[in-house]
Amino acid sequence: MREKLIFDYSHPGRGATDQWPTHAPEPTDIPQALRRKSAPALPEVSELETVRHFTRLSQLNFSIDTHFYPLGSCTMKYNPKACNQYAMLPEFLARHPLAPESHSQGFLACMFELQEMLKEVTGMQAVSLTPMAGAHGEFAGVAMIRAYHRARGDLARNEIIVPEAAHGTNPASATMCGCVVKEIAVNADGDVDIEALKAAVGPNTAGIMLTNPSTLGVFERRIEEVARIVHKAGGLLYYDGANLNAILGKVRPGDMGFDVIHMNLHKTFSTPHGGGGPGAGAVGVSARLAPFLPIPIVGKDGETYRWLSEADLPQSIGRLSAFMGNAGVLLRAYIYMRLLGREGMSQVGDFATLNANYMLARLKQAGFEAAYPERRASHEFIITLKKQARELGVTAMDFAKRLLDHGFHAPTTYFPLLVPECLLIEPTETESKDVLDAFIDAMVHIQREATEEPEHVQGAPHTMPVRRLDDVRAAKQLDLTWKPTGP
Amino acid sequence: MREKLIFDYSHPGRGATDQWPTHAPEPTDIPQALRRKSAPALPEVSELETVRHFTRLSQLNFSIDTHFYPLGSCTMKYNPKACNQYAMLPEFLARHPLAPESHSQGFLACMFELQEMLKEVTGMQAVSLTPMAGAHGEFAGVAMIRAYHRARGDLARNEIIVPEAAHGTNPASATMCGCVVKEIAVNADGDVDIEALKAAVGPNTAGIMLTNPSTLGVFERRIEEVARIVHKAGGLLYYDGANLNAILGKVRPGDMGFDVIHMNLHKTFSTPHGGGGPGAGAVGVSARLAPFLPIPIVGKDGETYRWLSEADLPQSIGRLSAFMGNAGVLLRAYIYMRLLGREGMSQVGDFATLNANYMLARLKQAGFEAAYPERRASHEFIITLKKQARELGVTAMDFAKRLLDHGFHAPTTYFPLLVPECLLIEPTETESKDVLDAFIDAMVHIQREATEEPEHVQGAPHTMPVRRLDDVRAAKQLDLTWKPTGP
Amino acid sequence: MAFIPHTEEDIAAMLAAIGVERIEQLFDEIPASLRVKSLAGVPPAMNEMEIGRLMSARARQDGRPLCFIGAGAYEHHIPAAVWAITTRGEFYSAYTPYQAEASQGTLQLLYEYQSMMASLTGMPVSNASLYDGASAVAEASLMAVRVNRKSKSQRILVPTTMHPHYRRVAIAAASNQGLRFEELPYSASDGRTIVEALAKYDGQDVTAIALQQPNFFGVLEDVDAITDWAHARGILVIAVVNPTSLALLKPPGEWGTKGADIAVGDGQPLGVPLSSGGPYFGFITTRMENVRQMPGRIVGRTVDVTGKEGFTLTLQAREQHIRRAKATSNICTNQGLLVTAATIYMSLMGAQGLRRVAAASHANTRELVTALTRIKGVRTAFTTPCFHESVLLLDRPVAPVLKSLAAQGVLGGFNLTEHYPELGQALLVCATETKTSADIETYARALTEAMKSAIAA
Amino acid sequence: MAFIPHTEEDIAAMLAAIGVERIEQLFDEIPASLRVKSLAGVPPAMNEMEIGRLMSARARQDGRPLCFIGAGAYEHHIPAAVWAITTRGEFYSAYTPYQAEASQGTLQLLYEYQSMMASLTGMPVSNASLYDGASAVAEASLMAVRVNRKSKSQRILVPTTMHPHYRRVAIAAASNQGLRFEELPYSASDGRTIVEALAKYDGQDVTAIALQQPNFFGVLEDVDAITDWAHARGILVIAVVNPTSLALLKPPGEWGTKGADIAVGDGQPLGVPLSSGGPYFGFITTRMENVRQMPGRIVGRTVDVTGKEGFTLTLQAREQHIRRAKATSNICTNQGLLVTAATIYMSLMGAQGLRRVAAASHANTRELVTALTRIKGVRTAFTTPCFHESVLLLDRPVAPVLKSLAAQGVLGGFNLTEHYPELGQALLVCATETKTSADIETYARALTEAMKSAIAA
Ligand SMILES: Cc1ncc(COP(=O)(O)O)c(C=O)c1O
Ligand SMILES: Cc1ncc(COP(=O)(O)O)c(C=O)c1O
Repeated sequence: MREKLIFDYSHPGRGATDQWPTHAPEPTDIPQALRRKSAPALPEVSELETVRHFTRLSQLNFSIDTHFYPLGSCTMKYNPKACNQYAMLPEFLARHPLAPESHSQGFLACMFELQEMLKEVTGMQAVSLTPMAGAHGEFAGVAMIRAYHRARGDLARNEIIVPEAAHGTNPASATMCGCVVKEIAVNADGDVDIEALKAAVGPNTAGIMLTNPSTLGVFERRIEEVARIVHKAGGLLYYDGANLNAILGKVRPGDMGFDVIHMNLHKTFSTPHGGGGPGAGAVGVSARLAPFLPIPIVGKDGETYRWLSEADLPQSIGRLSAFMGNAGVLLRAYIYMRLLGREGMSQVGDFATLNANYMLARLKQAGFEAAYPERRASHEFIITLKKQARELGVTAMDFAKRLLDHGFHAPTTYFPLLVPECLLIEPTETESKDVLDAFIDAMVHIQREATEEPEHVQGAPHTMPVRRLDDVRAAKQLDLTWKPTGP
Repeated sequence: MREKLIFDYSHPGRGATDQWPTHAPEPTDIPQALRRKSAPALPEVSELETVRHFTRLSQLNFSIDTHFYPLGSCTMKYNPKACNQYAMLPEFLARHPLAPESHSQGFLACMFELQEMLKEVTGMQAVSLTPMAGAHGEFAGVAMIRAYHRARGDLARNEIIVPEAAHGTNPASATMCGCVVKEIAVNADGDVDIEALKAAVGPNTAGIMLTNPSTLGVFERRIEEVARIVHKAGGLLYYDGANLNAILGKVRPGDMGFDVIHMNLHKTFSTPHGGGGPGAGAVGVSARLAPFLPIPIVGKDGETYRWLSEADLPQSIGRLSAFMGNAGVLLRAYIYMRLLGREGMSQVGDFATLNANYMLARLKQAGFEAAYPERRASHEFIITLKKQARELGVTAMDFAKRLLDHGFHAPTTYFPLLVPECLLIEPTETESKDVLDAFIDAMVHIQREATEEPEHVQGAPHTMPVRRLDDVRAAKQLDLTWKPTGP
Repeated sequence: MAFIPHTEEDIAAMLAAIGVERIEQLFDEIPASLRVKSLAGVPPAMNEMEIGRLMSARARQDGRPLCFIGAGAYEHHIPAAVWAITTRGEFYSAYTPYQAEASQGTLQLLYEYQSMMASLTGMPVSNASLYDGASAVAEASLMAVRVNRKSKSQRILVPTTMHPHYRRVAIAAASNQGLRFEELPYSASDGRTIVEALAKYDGQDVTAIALQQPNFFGVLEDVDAITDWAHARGILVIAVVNPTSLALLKPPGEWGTKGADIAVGDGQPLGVPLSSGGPYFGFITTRMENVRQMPGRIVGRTVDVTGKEGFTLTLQAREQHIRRAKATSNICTNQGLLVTAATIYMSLMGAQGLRRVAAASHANTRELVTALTRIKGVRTAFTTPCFHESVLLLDRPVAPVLKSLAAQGVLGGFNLTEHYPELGQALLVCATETKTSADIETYARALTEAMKSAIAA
Repeated sequence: MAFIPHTEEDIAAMLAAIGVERIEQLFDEIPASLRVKSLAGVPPAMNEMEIGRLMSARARQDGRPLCFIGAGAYEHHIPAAVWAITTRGEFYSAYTPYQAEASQGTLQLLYEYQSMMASLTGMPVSNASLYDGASAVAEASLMAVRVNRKSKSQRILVPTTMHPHYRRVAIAAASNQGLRFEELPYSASDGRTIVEALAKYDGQDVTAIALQQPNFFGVLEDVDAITDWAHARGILVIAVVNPTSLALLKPPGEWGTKGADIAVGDGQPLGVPLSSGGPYFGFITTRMENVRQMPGRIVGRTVDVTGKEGFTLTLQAREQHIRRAKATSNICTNQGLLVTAATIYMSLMGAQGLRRVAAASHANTRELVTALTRIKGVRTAFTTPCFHESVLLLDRPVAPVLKSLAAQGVLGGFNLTEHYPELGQALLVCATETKTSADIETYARALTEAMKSAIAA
């Protein structure tokens, strides 16, 4: 199965003319000097060619709807079709972001209630929905931390502490906020090294960014102590909500002592990942950070919902998007949360955790090495294949690629960086035991193959639309756009 | 790629609970004697399992959206996405068939205008939209012919003449109407044998059913003479509209002398084929048959649309469906016709015909044998592989299966029955020259392969989810339903 | 050119390959006198944006009234997943799976459908669909004539309590072949077919009896007694059933001692939107020994040349494309896409979910009847057990009451006075699981209003 | 349990394999004191049917007013094919194509997108998306600082005529890193940035200038002059553009003698619904020599081990997951699905279709302006050439006029008085190709009404 480029279908003069406005008079009032001289090289294709091309392309993807997708840290759970259907009602799609409140009460009611529900499940005091992804929420969070210190005249605090296991966006976001990043170690059991933390905090500490459960797939047990240390040093605690799914309904970041958090609604609240996005990275804060939240926020005056903006929140860190962020994603998260309701929330944590611990137990029994064998898994866990790499020359990457041949998307590979040859496996609560068993069988099968026929694993995948791709060449001989060949 | 049965995913107690009514009290007022004792064996699966299973199943299909599908006589043209989107507006989906006219004017306006447009493009005087497929329309048509003769006291007329090339539904529909079928021969050039026709008509002749262009892919040139002969004998002419695409905007059945016709809206007017249906087989009639049309029909009183029923059409052959037939299909056809408009109609005939004649010319040049080499192709044409079958042992079926490996759905095979080893090829107007060329290349390639490596063609397909299936076993060892194995 | 991809260059090259100069020449076999002069009656083309606006306006015009009409078409909740998958191009734009190897998706789905439908009706085999429930009754009647070789009469007994449209469709579709449909009377006091009235047919040649459960009034017939009566006399039993009800009610395969012989019905309640009456689909199931007399497509499981399991159309020798004038039916294109939706729907519902739909709909209709009969001048027609639909009697004409309700945005039910004048001012109402107590309250308030404005009979 | 497939049996077997008795035990590492007591603030679960009703009611509540607001979000016709394909599960429910071999669909699509976007902006390379147009301006500013190594000032000049929200987002996003944004004045008589005012910066260290074309007023800036002015002084040029306009207007790559250095904008007009402001997507393109300073994902074409062509994420060493604190940006999840829609949209439109959209929108806005300025008390603010958006001046307060229009079902435009008080009672209006002459008439009638009821200033 191959599919040529859309440009290869193109013929001068062809087009999906039905989609074009019939009446399109020349804009004679626009001076020639400001006009385009030659047309852009967009394809000239029929509607059928377009539909067929992109339908065929879609079939080249693995996705939740077609495959088990245990991509650690990404929470690839089922995206209910209802969320899409009802977020795409014609009126919602047509609503202009700057429509007056008279024509927005239905939409704003959803957003207000979403804010309220997110506050409740996280234990935070106020929420802004505007960040457009996790990293965007991190930016907002660190910016609020900075604004908080600044507002108190505490100008020196520009250091953000980050455990070495942290996701790359954490340090990158801190940098985006003009902070200096201090990485600290984690212990052999996966918890933050308390001594290292103590050594790291000081008068310049703006805050610490933590994921809990961490990206190592374990719960940070001494979180209360961490909070005490950081708070005592005058810093604030930032919670990276990427792993909220693990603890939904079990424990709340607000109760752990976090001052500011982001949630990845595209993970925990099951909005689609869309081949890379969009996400939504709503932020929640404790009372003392509430004045700094990014705008707009939805407020309620009596029975009327309205936008809160600069005038209402003069200390806000400001706007993060042209309008209010990824509204359509927020609608999907709202629908999902209402579908789950109070009861459903804690079942998410229960079963995400059950699935991960089951897989971990079974894989350990099958001889795989857990990175943290003494620990409970959270909603995900790490297997290290360093022995296989050393003894058989079969790496985590090889396992990952071979899993594709078995009809499973690979777990996250080589992250977190501190565990060698690792697979970070996150099954999510929406997968059945049958699927987990089949995945474990595939791992066992590949393990046997790695012993008996290592080249076959190293040469994987064998059944995908392409064999293993040359990444080095991709980066060296840059080919980033198709270019029309001369006439 | 294999996908297990949905029942293989089932586990007692599993279910897409979100879809179930929350409040479902026991119906204590229904006596036990009338109740079901044991639950039906429907699968017990989660929503994700359901979505994944059926999404994966879908990928095992060829379809217009993914493949060239030149299935002769079926007009597999592009089904515009707009037709689906706008026919599925929430209000249209929710409209009850028995809703009062006060809440139906929008829908009825579409239906009325559809009737008017169909009259115009066919040259008929009145139309009923109610038949649910071509064969259903044939039934309605023959029933009207019978009703007409009966109404005139002409009770002996119960013979329907059908050329041997006719589609199977023609004789079958005549039988359903209690008629006797008389098949007549066609000439070597594909036209009806006029002498045979003359011999066949008589005082028992109810009518003749003709497809024009015929299923042989040629236009019946002496249609006026045929009409004269049949009419003179007191019979009526029925037009099978399956091939209307060929002549849309070029010539109209009403002008050729037909008294009653059906149209396959799922062919000519591009409503989806849906893996077997639904279709819509609207019927059109000349003035003298109008009183017999099946009900309901949409009428217009001043500015108000309303249903015409028994009271308005006391001679009607009656109702053919519980309500008004495949309304949602009719909406799609309506949208399609409005998109094409007056100009678009005759372009359909032009380019469907151009595509067929181009393929025929190229295939002839490549050495393939046309069934009617001296004739123009209509929108489709026939290649006979009797030479390949005789000399190489490679049959039309083998070619068909090998085409699948090349990424093309096979043309219609072994129909019409009178041409040995035939492929009936209908490209439709929505396919580009590039696609036709690629198909022709594949045919040439298979022809070469048939000479050099016949087993490879005979063993095709090689790249489908299954290899060639055992039809004989399917019919002998009937396995028509999955059965739960004991507990 | 809408949907036509040809460039000028393409056209020139194609014409050259054919050896003509203009497309026009390709039509030179058509007598010139017949050529179309104009299609003035077809309006000029609209582009997609324009048709989108038009259709949206037309849809808005019809609005979203609160609907309590049943009468053979039921508003049930349809999971979003059903049509999201059903409209995938691979299902939507494929055709009948003639090329089995390239159609395994549709074929396997149909096999799964047949299995579900067989189990739901309690019969061993199912076909892959018929047009709709009404035409399925006609097909079943014709099939009964083929199956019941001992009977020569072609007489089919049909209770007056069967959907009046179904009865008319059966007559329109099957009387041309000589079938005669005779009506069985019902009791105006309990809404059921009078079992005792059957005695009249004792000793006569009757081919089959078609029995709807629940009947058109929602009332439950004594299917066991009638089935046993029929079988004792060599009369075949055709069950006409609502698939939702089968999650709760005795399936046709268990009617009486031996079970019905053929079961048919409309599949609309299984995930198919009301959509002005179609496309729906008809289902038909039967005993294994009758399978060769079934109309329509049938899918079977088989193996490929390597022994791998696969699915294919089977028993095609019954069908029109092989048997032509002698086929079991003329049906060719069926209602495949709706079967796709129904199969997904039944998977999501399972037996338990479907039972809850049935129970909830039934409970809501009871709640509705209770609420409405509190209104002066409104009472129930029958107290017989029923399923999810009920007949009310008004003390004033139904038609103006319905009109007044519609003006208030409530579609109050199906007016029975045309088809069943003997019942008086009777109204058939239905509240499926989609209706809330608030909706029922809305109806009750509107009816109170409507009764006021209408003049007592 | 919503979306959780576990049966009792599954749970028991799984707990046994783990060696615990209850799921609860799996949380035994969490300090007991921290455990959640209740989530009373979250309402009880709704089933899908119930949420469907709720959302339909909420949607109806907001209605479908006739919308003449632009201001950075434009209502264009979206072909039905766009979202029918975009929402296919394989696109919708996949993630970032980390496993290239199992993500060729998304990857090839992104490569095609990059190619189209590069060509549309007249630049050699594009990334795979940013969050939105506003944040893209911030990213471009940060990128400019990295690219323009000679400049140490981190000063970015931004015309007041740039979208006020874009300016605020840039400040919020980039000022923490020390960037300073300085506003360039515009002429209140022609709505354009005053080129002469740039002289003030001659000889100063300026990193970049960001220039929006058309500007927030719809007015066309003298991009050639400003670009050349900037380049002559070592100042980078960031073009902020509307992609629809580029079918008609000079692309950033051709601004001035050397072309802009970075082009950004919001992709919303390319097949993305208004949807209350998002999800949209930001685009960014640049010169090849700057590619290693670009933020976000980039897809490249390469070959597999057998030499077969394929696509993969490339230049990842720029990104946060490799470079962490030193990455070009913190962006990880981007707006992939919207890029999917835009790529399909651009394929259907082609250059010619997109040009027609631009021309039709422009013509409709002109028609609108003509119709509205016929009303007493309404005149145009500027006569400068503009593109598809225009500023009107009223002789009475805008706010109550808009309110009265809204009450008549017309969203009359964006009120400029808050952001541009110096213009007086100014209103920004837009009529895209989706508006008909009848719509414009409706607006004109409504405005006539609204002007009557509002008090003159
Ligand atoms: C632990 C962690 N933190 C932060 C992020 C960043 O979130 P996003 O991709 O939504 O920007 C991710 C997601 O990939 C993550 O896994
Ligand atoms: C020539 C011809 N006539 C009649 C029919 C029957 O139409 P339908 O399948 O819609 O019943 C067909 C379609 O297959 C056909 O090709």
